[in-house]
Amino acid sequence: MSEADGIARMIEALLFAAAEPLSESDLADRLPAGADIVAGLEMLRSLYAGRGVELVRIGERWRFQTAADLAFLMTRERQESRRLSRAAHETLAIVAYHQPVTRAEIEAIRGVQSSSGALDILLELKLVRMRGRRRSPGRPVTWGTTETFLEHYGLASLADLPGVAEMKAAGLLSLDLPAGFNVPDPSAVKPDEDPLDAPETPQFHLDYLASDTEPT
Amino acid sequence: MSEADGIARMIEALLFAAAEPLSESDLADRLPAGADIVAGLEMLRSLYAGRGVELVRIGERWRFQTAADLAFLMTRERQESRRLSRAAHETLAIVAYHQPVTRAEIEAIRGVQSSSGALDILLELKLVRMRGRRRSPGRPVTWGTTETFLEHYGLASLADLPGVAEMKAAGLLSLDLPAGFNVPDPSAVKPDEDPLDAPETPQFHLDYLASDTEPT
Amino acid sequence: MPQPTLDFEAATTAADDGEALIVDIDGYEGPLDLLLALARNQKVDLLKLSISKLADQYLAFVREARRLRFSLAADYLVMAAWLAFLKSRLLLPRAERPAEEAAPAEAVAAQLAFRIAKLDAMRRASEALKSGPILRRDVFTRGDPEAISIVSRRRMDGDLRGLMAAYVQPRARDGDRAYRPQPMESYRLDDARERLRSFLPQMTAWTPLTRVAPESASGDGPSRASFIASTLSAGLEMVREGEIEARQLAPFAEIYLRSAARA
Repeated sequence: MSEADGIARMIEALLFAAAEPLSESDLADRLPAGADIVAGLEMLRSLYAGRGVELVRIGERWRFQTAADLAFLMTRERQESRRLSRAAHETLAIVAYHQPVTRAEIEAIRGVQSSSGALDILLELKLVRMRGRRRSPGRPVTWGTTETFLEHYGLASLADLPGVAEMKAAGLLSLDLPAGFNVPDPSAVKPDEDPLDAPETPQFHLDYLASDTEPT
Repeated sequence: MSEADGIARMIEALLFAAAEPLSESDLADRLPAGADIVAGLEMLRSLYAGRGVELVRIGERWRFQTAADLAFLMTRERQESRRLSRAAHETLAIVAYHQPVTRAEIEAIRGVQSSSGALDILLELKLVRMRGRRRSPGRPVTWGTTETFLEHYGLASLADLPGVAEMKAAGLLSLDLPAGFNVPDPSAVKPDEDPLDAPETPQFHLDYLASDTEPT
Repeated sequence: MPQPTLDFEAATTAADDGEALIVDIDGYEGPLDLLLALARNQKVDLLKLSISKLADQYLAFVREARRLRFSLAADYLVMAAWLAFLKSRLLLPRAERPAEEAAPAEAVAAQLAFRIAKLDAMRRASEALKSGPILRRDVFTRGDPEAISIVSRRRMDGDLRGLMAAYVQPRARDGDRAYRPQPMESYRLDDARERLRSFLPQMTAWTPLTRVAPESASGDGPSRASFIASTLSAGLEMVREGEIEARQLAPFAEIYLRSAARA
């Protein structure tokens, strides 16, 4: 590599990393004494000519910028919000730990009236799904987490969700928690749930409850 | 200009403009359908090889960065990052080379009783994350490194950790320590023998297991 | 089983060899760290370490530390005892070793050497990571990314810790609210019995239990389930007393009652 090449390399790195355009004297301050900055800039300009990124001079200063004809690539995407809202995050956590859980139960735990917006967002992100129906009056839909949820959090199974011990170890549980605070085991079998498509054979429990609403 | 050249140009512009590394699917979202992104990246990589700015792969994503040998020029851009303590850095190395690894295993390798402070710091810096749980008694949480870790140390993948292949070949990364390995565990002292001095701190392993089996 | 003894003579020899370290116990993060420092002093492949020599060095160190009245943490002393014991076992002739000995002393020594080598490897790895090209120290990304934001969409924020925190927040708020279960109001057995008895004259044919039990009043009062359960209990008592008969055709099928005293 020639010396001129070496200088061009250094200018390239400096201009790339700089937070604002640099003048030739800015560059001279940071390069070895006697470096031929004009030649280096000229070399870079021809090297980048026609590339996706070009070296341009703005007044007395130099900067790299993307080629003007590629502007169409740059305007399309706006930053998408990747962060879940607090409500959605809390709802997700409750679904994860308490599944199968109904909307009313989520609202009871969160102490708020409405959770459908949060559930819609989570449903769209494929983090939660409808699991089935609770065997209780009104047969409310129960919610649970998806495979995507497990993948995102790097969990092999629901049994791998951190429990109380880990919450304590992470300093998340303060000492003034209500006595008897516990975290349900989401992998435990919950018998009071039906699949979403109701079974053909009614069960005693259902019959019994159903008889409640039958005209007599 | 060939079509492949045109794609390389677009990728170049996108990666220059991006605030963080982009994955091949990020690029695919913005490029014309059917663009050969792999070929474009390869073209750029060889084009930039040896220059002041280089194209590198970080995990599954790509970024331009200044050449490492020009670090001496970058005095103004350098940000003195918070220096990790020796304990924290060693813990980070153990997590990186042994992941997924439990806290007890980290402590066994370091030969100390406590590593939670170091893990907290690394967690806060987003260098490590909880990965899941080990399928062993007590189901302890396992730790691993993050994308931020790869970005910070400029690693294309975990296989690029310095010396990892040699350590693996020498069996140094095995977590299956032989039975008599946990010396000087006082509990390994023969029953008819009094230890010189019982340790003040209870065995971490036992503690941890006990806390995990707490009623929930 | 011999009591472990501190081999002070060998320790002194090691110290006289000029191999003892300057005693600075604060510089070490526990016995294993100290052992690694001593082992590095031997300047051999750590896997070929002389554990016997290492034990001497360690004991010399501990002895010196105690002479200087450093208070040594218990684990340093436990390690000293263990090393002294291991060394004595290593020195024993093979034949004299008790047959029931679980792990041969050589194997245990090799494991210790391996463990030291492992810590050493991690320490070197830590150094290697630190000396590599580090972002914003050695390598730099674009200092002025262009105004439009192009961000990777592959990643979504959120990790397990965040999930745990999100779970704890509402649950902690939950603690402020006391849980007061509503005591269930139940239909009294005596009432059920009285009602059933009043129906007896009309119950000459099989009558479903569900028709006999009272309908639940809207709002307060016992639930329908309680009405049915209490009526059934009262009915069974009356069956025992011979006042009525009951039958059920299949498990979980409707239960029928009729008066036993049919005209």
